[in-house]
Order: sequence, then structure tokens, then C-alpha cells
Amino acid sequence: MAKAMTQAGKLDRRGLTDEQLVAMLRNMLLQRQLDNRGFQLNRQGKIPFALGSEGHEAAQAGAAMAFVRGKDVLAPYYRDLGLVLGCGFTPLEMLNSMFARAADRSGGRQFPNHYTNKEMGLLSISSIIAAHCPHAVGVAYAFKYRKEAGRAVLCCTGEGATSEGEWHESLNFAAVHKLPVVFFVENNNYAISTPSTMQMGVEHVSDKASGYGMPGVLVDGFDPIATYAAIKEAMDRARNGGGPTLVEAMVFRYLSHSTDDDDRTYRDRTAIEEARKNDPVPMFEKRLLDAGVVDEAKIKALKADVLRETNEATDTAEAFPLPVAADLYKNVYEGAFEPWQ
Amino acid sequence: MAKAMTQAGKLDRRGLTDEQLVAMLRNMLLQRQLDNRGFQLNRQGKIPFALGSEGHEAAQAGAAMAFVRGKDVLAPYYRDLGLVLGCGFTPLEMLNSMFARAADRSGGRQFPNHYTNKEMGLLSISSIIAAHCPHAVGVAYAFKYRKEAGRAVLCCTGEGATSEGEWHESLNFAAVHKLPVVFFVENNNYAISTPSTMQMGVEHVSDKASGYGMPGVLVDGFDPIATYAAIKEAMDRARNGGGPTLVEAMVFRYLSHSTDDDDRTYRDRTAIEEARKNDPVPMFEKRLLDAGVVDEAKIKALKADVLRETNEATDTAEAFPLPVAADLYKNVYEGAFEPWQ
Amino acid sequence: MAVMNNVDAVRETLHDALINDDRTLIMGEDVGARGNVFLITKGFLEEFGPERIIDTPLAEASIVGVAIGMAMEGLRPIAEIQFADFIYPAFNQIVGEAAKTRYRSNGDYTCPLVIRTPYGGGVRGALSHSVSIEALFYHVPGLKILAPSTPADIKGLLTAAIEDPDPVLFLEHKKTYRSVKGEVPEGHYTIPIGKADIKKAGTHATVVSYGYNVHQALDAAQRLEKDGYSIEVIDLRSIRPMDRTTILASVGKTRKLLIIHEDNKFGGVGAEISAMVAEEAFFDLDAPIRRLCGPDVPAMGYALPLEEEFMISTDRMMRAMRELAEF
Amino acid sequence: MAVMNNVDAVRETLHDALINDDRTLIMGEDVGARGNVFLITKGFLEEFGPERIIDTPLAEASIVGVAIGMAMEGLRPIAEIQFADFIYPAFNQIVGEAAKTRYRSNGDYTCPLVIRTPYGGGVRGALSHSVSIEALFYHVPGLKILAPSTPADIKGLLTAAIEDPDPVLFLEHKKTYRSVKGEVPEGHYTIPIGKADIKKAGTHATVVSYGYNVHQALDAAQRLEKDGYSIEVIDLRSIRPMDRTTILASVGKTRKLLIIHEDNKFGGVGAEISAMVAEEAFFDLDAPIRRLCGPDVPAMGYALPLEEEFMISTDRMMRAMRELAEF
Ligand SMILES: Cc1ncc(C[n+]2csc(CCOP(=O)(O)OP(=O)(O)O)c2C)c(N)n1
Ligand SMILES: Cc1ncc(C[n+]2csc(CCOP(=O)(O)OP(=O)(O)O)c2C)c(N)n1
Ligand SMILES: [Mg+2]
Ligand SMILES: [Mg+2]
Repeated sequence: MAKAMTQAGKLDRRGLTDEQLVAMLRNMLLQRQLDNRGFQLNRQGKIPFALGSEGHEAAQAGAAMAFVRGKDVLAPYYRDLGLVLGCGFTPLEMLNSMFARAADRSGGRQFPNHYTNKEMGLLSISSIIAAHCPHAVGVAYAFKYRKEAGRAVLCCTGEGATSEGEWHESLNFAAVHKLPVVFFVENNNYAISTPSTMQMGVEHVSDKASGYGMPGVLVDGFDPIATYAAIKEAMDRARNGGGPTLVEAMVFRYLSHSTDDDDRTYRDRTAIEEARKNDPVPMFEKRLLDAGVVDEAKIKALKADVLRETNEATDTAEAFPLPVAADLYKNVYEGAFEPWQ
Repeated sequence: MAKAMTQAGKLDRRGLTDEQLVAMLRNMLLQRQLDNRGFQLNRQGKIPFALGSEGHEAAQAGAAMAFVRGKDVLAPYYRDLGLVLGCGFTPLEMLNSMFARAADRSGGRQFPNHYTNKEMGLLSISSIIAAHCPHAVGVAYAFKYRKEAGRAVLCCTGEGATSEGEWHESLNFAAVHKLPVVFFVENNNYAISTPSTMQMGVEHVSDKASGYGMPGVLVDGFDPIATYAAIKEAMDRARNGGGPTLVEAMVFRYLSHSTDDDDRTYRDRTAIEEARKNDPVPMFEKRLLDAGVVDEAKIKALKADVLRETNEATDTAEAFPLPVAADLYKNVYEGAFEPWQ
Repeated sequence: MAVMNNVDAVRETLHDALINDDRTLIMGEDVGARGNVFLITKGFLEEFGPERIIDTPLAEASIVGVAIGMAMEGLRPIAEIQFADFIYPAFNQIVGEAAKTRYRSNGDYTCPLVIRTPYGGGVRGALSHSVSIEALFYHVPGLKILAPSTPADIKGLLTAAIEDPDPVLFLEHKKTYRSVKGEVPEGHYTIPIGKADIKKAGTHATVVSYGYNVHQALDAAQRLEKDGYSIEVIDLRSIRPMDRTTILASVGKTRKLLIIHEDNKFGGVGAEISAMVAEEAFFDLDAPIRRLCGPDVPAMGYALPLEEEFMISTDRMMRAMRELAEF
Repeated sequence: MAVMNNVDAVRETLHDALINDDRTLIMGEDVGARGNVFLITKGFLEEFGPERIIDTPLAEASIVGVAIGMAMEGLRPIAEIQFADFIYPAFNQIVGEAAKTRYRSNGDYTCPLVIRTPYGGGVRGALSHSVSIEALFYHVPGLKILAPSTPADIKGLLTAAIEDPDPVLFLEHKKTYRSVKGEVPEGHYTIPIGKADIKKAGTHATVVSYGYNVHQALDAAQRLEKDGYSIEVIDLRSIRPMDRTTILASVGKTRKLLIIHEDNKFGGVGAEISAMVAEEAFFDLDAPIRRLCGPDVPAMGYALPLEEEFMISTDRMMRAMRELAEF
């Protein structure tokens, strides 16, 4: 698997410009900031629920960089904050959803982290694990059917989702029809409390690709550049009629599954502390510093900037109104509609 | 893949005795005879439906020989007439089901070819493709849980069934828990009219095994001895705690899917005539003749015997009564039970 | 007007949709080379090509799920479940996803999808080729469910379903496929979803039914005319939404209601109809609301006596109608 | 008698079953190391080991399907679906397989299986952690469905379910998990499946409900006592089979019926109750049968105003009870 290049020395930037590299770092810093904000607001009793992606930042910042706005479609899963941010989703949208504001695109209906934004090409998802995978395949079919070459779908899940029958059926359908879709699995080795050793009989999700007749790629999800390169190559293959790819990025879930979970009952601390030692965010900071892509001042500025943006989004969202009771009845069908007419 | 040994010369009998070899041949002749009877009765308007296994006989006769009666459990699918016969199911039971007689074990409720017989270890199945696979896994779990070493489950499907999510979930669960179950796929390259090229992105179902972390075996389903050896090895591994195996036997569906189907709309005749040239039944006859396991007289006798048995079963079943209307209400629950008490 | 059976009506309607709108495509098991197991789509593959007539893998969740993605992306997929009995594996995609796509995105995404499937018994389909499924879905907000019984209604409602901006489950009773024939208007027309149809006017009692049973009920009502009983027969046609107005108007006139459906009685569609009338027209009624339905057993067996016992005979319908009229 | 909440009652009952019968095992997502997301099975893994407390892969169809196989082979699996909202992928195994195992084999095979799942809203669960699912299953012959509301009923009915020879869907309302406390008899006992319980006697009107709503209805009825209204509150407890006798006896006495459930109204459990009473006790009624139910929208939203609008407040219950009593 493409190794993380923590060591100093020449940065293999895989064609990424300074601007892109900085954008990736900023994305990672923003994710971390927004995650912290969510947990902070939850502790303050201002929101009933928060879910973080700490440990997934690098993989998501890298993958998002391979997404072409206005062309590609993203079928994210709930832990993809960094991916959706990288595709255009704003901190304000995230805070609106955390606060369940009327201004939230789902009108405060969805749980936080159930991103949707059609203009941006973010598919709306339910909480049902893997249920969005066939939708991603359907969108890819539409691209192929309309001969819209150069468009591809990025479909994301965790490794636990790969056990669902609908995940299997999605990969099979995409493979049979050689559809422009990339299945991106963020493998943090846990599904809530269930370790991947009890989730599957293979060590790596990417080992499953050959059974569908598609390439399987394993990448270090702590390395945003390596992840970018893997997703870029897969998306390009999809765009050029090469069919689907299964990409697995190895990541780590630093936090509990969500604020409703307490992982101390099932994960021992030392493993987490170990993993914290190569936290992808400071690691990438250092790489860009070592390579001279950024200096300390730039990093300070970026951190200040994402904090400011997060604060503004928080204040704005908090001031926004909640939906009203009457909103419950909207958008069941097109137009007002009762089961008894 | 283990090749069929059509050529004359020494017979590699893989430890099978003459009696076993003859039993396998008889099973194949009996299948053929019962298949013909079903279609004949259907043409005569005596039964509304029949389904044949012509082309699957060798694979099934071989697999059945690896089944240990009184110990193993078989989760068959509707095309497994030969397998269930090889495990103890009688022609009379088959005819009772064809005629929907009260004496049928399902009381005339099930479609023909939906075999069930608990004493024999034949699992009851619905018509829902692949839905029996998790059941087979559950039985295997029970064997392991009760530490009943030396018992294994043989779970059968066609290649089309492997597209179902429940098939995927079954293999995954069995692999994670290293359960004593063998997934036997009879690949005839068609699911009704759908060719396997439109069913999956790989050439062989056995290519899917590695993605679950279990061995995958491909065998020539026209060779009963090779199929026996493959299933025997897999069942023995399962019995000895070695976990599940996926075995694929390449077969051919000589007939339409069932009497409700007409394959002339989607299969060209020449391919079928080609395949008929190495029809596994006469092919195995010849092998046993060449090897001196049987002589012409013996084969004549076997054919006369299966015909006699089929005729007797037909006459007996035809004379049996149908279930009565009141039977519709039985065995919904234990005891009489109304939704409104 | 051309006379055709229900199979022809479905075929003609699908064919017109494929001709008129290249966003429409048909997907399902054996809908291509085989032309569907009832030959409904025979010849479509040759005419419209494999991109629009898709022989899918044997996997219902993905048949519906992939169609949902197509619909979210602007296509107009028509998904087929080969037999209604095989729709269970797709339940999550229908109930959890299709029905909630518009709602959970607050209108950002929509799901204009039609799921067609043959249902019902009386065809020796045994346990797994004869079930009715409407009651498993009619409770689900976000879905529409249609079950027309005549060729003309099929054409009008299937066309409406295909043009509808929301997911529609379209049920075709197998026993009516070739046994029911009727005149079908030429050209494009739709019948509004949610409108029942009075197939026979009457004054002594109201019968509400749908699907194959409607034809038996009409037959029974005709025969009872001779004996001086005037039965009004309403064909529900649309199960969700349901037509309160037509039912209440009829019950207000006849003051007696009999609901007939092949599906199991307990928790069946008849339960909601009865409950609605008991709420809205309680004092209009001169007799208890009756339900004549399939028995509460899992399914009809293969053996003829079991199938006949499950299905509701026209004689039983006549008896129930007479009893109610005389009440 | 020990006082405990509903979570404790479920835990104690499961624990007893594991102690008393080594054919029983528990399987589901995060039931082992995590001890279930509500900590119901906390400590079980350590006490009974991974062979009996199975952390399954994330795949509901196999959770139920594998449990069916275990049951067919003589074990007594207790399968958990982490939230009722996630039961849809297992629909085929529950409705197509578990419910039909005994029937299709004519008794050759049985399926003694319990499927436990937390359901219901009022806990800020948003669209996919708050649905009611009973109406999607109660139409299915071969299944039994329980939804008790108190710790004592939970222990008696869950024990009965585990010892039952047929598949049982056992529903636990999340909002009652910790909010509802009560006395629970020591030791082994069962409550017969299919018997409702009159939680409060009354003479002016009958209220039939189940789950969390029962506690609100009791509260409402108590408060109405002061104003001189005597409301009888029946806790259904068992949804399939349902207790005709208790409901009809009560309605025969009060002559008025109000059905309350959180689940959507159209095609909900209340429809069948109303239809049964309209059939059996039509002339006993002095008022139309009323249903006070969840609105016919897909689910309650995350925002508090949306959740509150969906859930039925105790005040609305009081108003409906008073109206009916005064009718
Ligand atoms: C069908 C379904 N089953 C169960 C759940 C509950 N659940 C939510 S997240 C989760 C674990 C998912 O693990 P994984 O796919 O590895 O993603 P991760 O959370 O690790 O990023 C589970 C079991 C669900 N949402 N949907
Ligand atoms: C869930 C489900 N979907 C569809 C069907 C209809 N059907 C019956 S057999 C069959 C083809 C099965 O093909 P395969 O698994 O290859 O077995 P074969 O018939 O070729 O032996 C189909 C689609 C079904 N019975 N169940
Ligand atoms: Mg994970
Ligand atoms: Mg096949």
C-alpha cells in the first residue's frame, strides 16, 4: 500500500499545485475545527448529537481534491464532513444542520452529517447503512446512458457497510455495466464497537474487488496526497469508460462513534494514543512545512481563518430560526397530498 | 479446472467403490427419468408445472455422494432433484409433490422441486432465490455451537443467486465465524434468460471466494467423480473446523428454465446441440463401461429399474388424495390461532 | 377503440412511454431477451436496445435501488419485480429510500420511479408466486399504490404513474392478464391517481374492491339484479391515495358497505376503508361494515383445493351481497 | 418486588433466558463488547462468551436469516435489530422466511425466533432513528408481534416470546426505556401472548393504545377523573394476535372507542381495531370510532418542533377523550 511519507525530504506532490496542497491542509484544519465545535456545542447542551471524523481528515481531503465540481456526483456517508467540505459544502450548512435550523437544506429534518445539496452534486442519504450505494450506481448509469463522458460518481462508506447485501449488489451491478463509479471505503477498522476482524473474513476490503471484476486499490488514508492520487486515477478511469474501482483507505477513528457512544467499553486507550502519534493533520502540516509549501505564519493564518469561519457559521446558524410545526407536512409528495383524497 | 475424463483408459475413482460409482450412475439415470416424467405429465395436462435438471445430473450425483446421511444437512435449491435423491429423497416424494398430494411433506402446499424432509436433513426452502443461504449458515453455526464436529452443511444455488445480497451476507457471516458450510454453485450460465455475462463481472463464481477469505474451487460439473472429490474435500475441511468453501461446478441447462419458459426466444439451438454431444449421463455410462465397473447388461438393468421405480411412484402418487380445503388453515402457528383472539 | 387484454394494455402503455420520452427505461429480470416472463416486453430489446431495456442481475434491492439513483438524476426508470412475491428483498429501497427521498431532502431531490409487479393468485402459483402485497406498503407515506383491473384503467393509470413526480408501486393481477379484455381509447391519456371508479351503479349496498375481485363482484352483482338486488360496485383502482369522496357518496346512498379483497383480512386494505367510513359516515350506516377477504394464512398452497379455498368465489360474493342487502 | 425501568426489565429477562436455557443466544450489531447501544446486554459477553453473545457483521438480512437457520436446527436465537428503522433490509427474511417456515413445510420445520428492536420517537432520533414499524408487519400471518409498555409486562411477554415455538417480533419503545419504571415480580413468569391489559378501568369511553402512548393516556385519563370523566385505558400489549374479547367487552360497557397510536394513521394498527369493532359491535356504539394517531408523513424530523408536532401530546389525548366522553 502507498506508504505515508512522514519523513522529510522531497514531496511527491502527484501533480498537485501549491494552492491545491494548501486547500487540502485547510480542509483538514476546518474538519478538525468543525468536529470540535460539534462536540463543544453538544457538551454545552446546545445540540443533542454530534459525530466526528477525526482520523479521516487526510483521506477525505485527498479524495475531495479528485472531485470535479459541477461534473461529478458524490454519494457521501455520514462521516464524510471533509469530503463534502472539499466539494463545496459550507461550514454554515454544517452548523445549520447541527442546530436543525429551517435554513438547513433538509429543513432541519435530517440528523447532522446527513449532507444533501443537489446543486453541488451531493446525494441525499438516509441513515440506513449502504442504502445509498445503489443510488450512486443509478446516477452513474444515467451518466453512461446520456453519454456524459467525463462525469463520475464517488460513493463512500465505511468498512462495516461492505457487509450489507446492498453494497454487494451495487458493486456487482456497476461491474456488469462498467459504470463510472468509484467505491471509496474509509476503513477505520471499527463499526461502532465491531472490529473489522468480526466484520469480514479478509484483512482488507480492497481484497473484495477481484470478486466483482474491478480493480481494488489499497491506500494509506493518513496520506492525503496518496489518497488523492488513488481516487484521481480511479475517477479518471471511470470518466474514460474504464468502469468502476474499489478504493480502500486505511484510516483511524480517534473518537467514539458519536456523542451517543463511549468507546472506552470496547477499545483500549493505548492503541488510540499510539495512533494519535501520527495524527494526519499535524503530519501533513509538517510535510508542507518541510517542503516549503507553507511557512509557520501561513499555518497560523489558516488556523485563525478556519476558526473565524467556524465561529461565524456558529453564530449565524444559532441565530437562525427553527422550522415550524407546519413544515412537518411539506414535501411528502409534490403538492399537498392526503392518503384519503 | 478439473477436466472431464471422457477419454477411455484408467478411471481415477478418487476412492469411490464400485457400489458408489454405480449408485451415482443410477442417481443420474433416475434424475433423467423423473425429469422426463414431469414434463410428460405436464404435457398430458396432469400437472400444471414441471422443472428439469438435465445437464446438472453429474454434478449433483457427485456432490450427493459426499453427503453423510444422518449427519450432514442439505440446503438445496429447486434444481437439485439429483442431490436430494442422492441424500435419500424418494421418487414417490417427488411425484407426491408434482401431483400436490396430501401425502407430500408440505401437504401439497409447495411448488414441485421445493424439497423438504427434516429427518433426512433437507432444509425447507421458499421460492425466494438465495433466501435459504443464511439458513444454511445458521444450521452450520448450531453445529459449531454444539461442538458437533463431523457435521457440515451443503448449501446449493445457481450462479444467478450469487447476485443477491443475502448470498453475500451468508458467505461473509460463514467466513467470519469459520463455519462448517460449503456453498455449492451449479453454474449453467443462465438465470432463466439472463446469461452470466450480464449476471456478474467475473467469469467464474469461484473467483468470488477470495473476497470472503475462503477457498474457491472450480470443477467440471459434467464429471461426477471430479465434483464428488471437490465437494468431499470441502465438506471434510468444514467438518474438521477448516471453515467454509465456495465450490463452483460448470454445468449446462439443456431444457428451458421450466415448463413456464421457452428458451427459444433467448438461446440459440446450436449451442445446446453442441453441449448435448457430451451429455454427462451417457458420458458417465461409457466411462464406467470402459473401466469395467458395469457391463451393458447392468446398465440395461439399471435403466429398467429406475423406469419401474418411476412408474410405481407415478401410479401410487396419482392414486393418492389431494389435501382438503380445511388443510389450508393448519400449521400457521403451533396450535389453532386466529389474529383476533 | 381497440379491444385488448391487460397484458396488451401494459405492453402498449410501456411502449408508448418509451417512444414518447427517452428518459424512460425498463429494468428487471428477464425483461430483455426473454421479453418478461409474461412476454409483456417482447420485442422491446430489439426495438429500444440494451441501454433502455436492461436485463438486470438477480437482485431486487439493486433493481429498485439503482432505479432510485436514475430517478434522482433525472431519468424515468420503470423497474419490474418479476413476481410480487420477490419484492421483499427490495423493501428497504422502496420503503426506506424511494418513499423518503423527497421528504428527507425537503424537496431537493425527487424520485419519479415506477415499480411494476404482477401479484395475486388463482393461477396455481403456490406459496411464492401468488401473494398480494398491497397491505405491506399502503401504510407508507411517500408511496403511491395503484391496482387497476381493466385494460383502459391500466393504460390511463400506468401512463399517469410514469409521468408522476413521485414513486408509484403499480400492481398487476396475474389472473386478469389474459382473462380480462376490454376497449382501450387510442392515443395518450391519463386517469388521475387517487380516483375510484363506479363500475356498476346500485342502491341497496356498496361493494368496494380492486383487482381481479372487481370482475367477480361485477359478475355477482349482475346476477343479483335478476333477483331484484341493486348493488353498487366501486373499483378502488388507487390504494394510496384512496378516494374518500366516491366511497362516502356511495355509502351515503346505499347505507351499507361490503369490502372485498383477496389479500388476508387482518390489517388488509379493507381495514382502513372500514375505519375511515366508521369515522366519517357512522350514522349513515344501516348495517355493520362487512369485509370479505382472503383467510389469515401465509399463502395459498399449490394443490387446487387449497388455492380454491383461499380465493374468494363469486358465489361467496353473491351470498355476502345478498345478506347485506337484506340486512 | 424489585422496581426497575424498561431497559432493566429487558436485560433481566434476557439474562434469565441465557441462564435457564443454553439453546438461547443473542446476536446483533454491537451486542457484545459494547453491550448494545442502550447497554442492555452490558456484561453478557464476559459472562456468556462470544459463542452465545454474537457481535454480527453489519447486515440485518443475515442477522435474521442466520437466526432462522439456528431456530430450524433447534437453537433459541434472540436476534436484535439495533434500531427498528434498520429492520427493512431484513424484511424478506422476516416476512418471506420466518413467518412461513412452519407453514410451507406443513410443520416439518419450525422457527422459534425472537427479533427484538427498539422503536418509536420522542428521543430526537430524527428521520431514521424514530419510526414505528408495527403496521408493516402486523398483516403477516405466521408472525406474532408484541409491544408491551411496562417493566412487568416486558418481563412476562419477552419470556413468553423466547419460549414461544413461533417467530415473535418484540418491540421496545425507546422513550419508555429509562423513563418508565415499575415493580417486577421476582423469578420466572410469563404473560400469555394475545391478551390485552386494562391498565385503568372506566365507564365513559374506551381508549385502546400500546407502547409509550399508554403512559400518556393513563396520565390523561387520571387528570380527567377530576373533571368527572371515567376513561377505560386498555394496553394492547400484543398486536398480533390481538385481544378481541377484552376490547369488545370494554366497548360493550363504555359504548365509545378511541384508538391512540404514534404510528401513522392510514393503514395503521388502529385501522384493524376499528374495522373489527365496526364488524362485531356496531350497534353497541354511541359514537363514531375515533383514531388519534401520528400524521401521515414519512417520519419525524430532527428539529424539536417537527418531533413535537409528530408525537401525540398528552393534552391532545385529553381533548380527544373529553370530546368522545361528551359525544
Ligand atoms: C442498516 C443499518 N444498520 C445499522 C445501523 C447503525 N449503525 C450506524 S453507523 C454503524 C457502523 C458503521 O460502521 P462503518 O461502516 O465502518 O462506518 P464508520 O462509522 O466506522 O465510519 C452502525 C452499525 C445503520 N445506521 N443502518
Ligand atoms: C428473489 C427472487 N427473484 C427472482 C426469482 C425468479 N427466478 C426463479 S429462478 C430464477 C433464475 C435463477 O437462476 P440461477 O440461480 O442461475 O439458477 P438456475 O435456474 O439457472 O439453476 C429467477 C430469476 C425468484 N424465484 N426469487
Ligand atoms: Mg468503520
Ligand atoms: Mg443458472
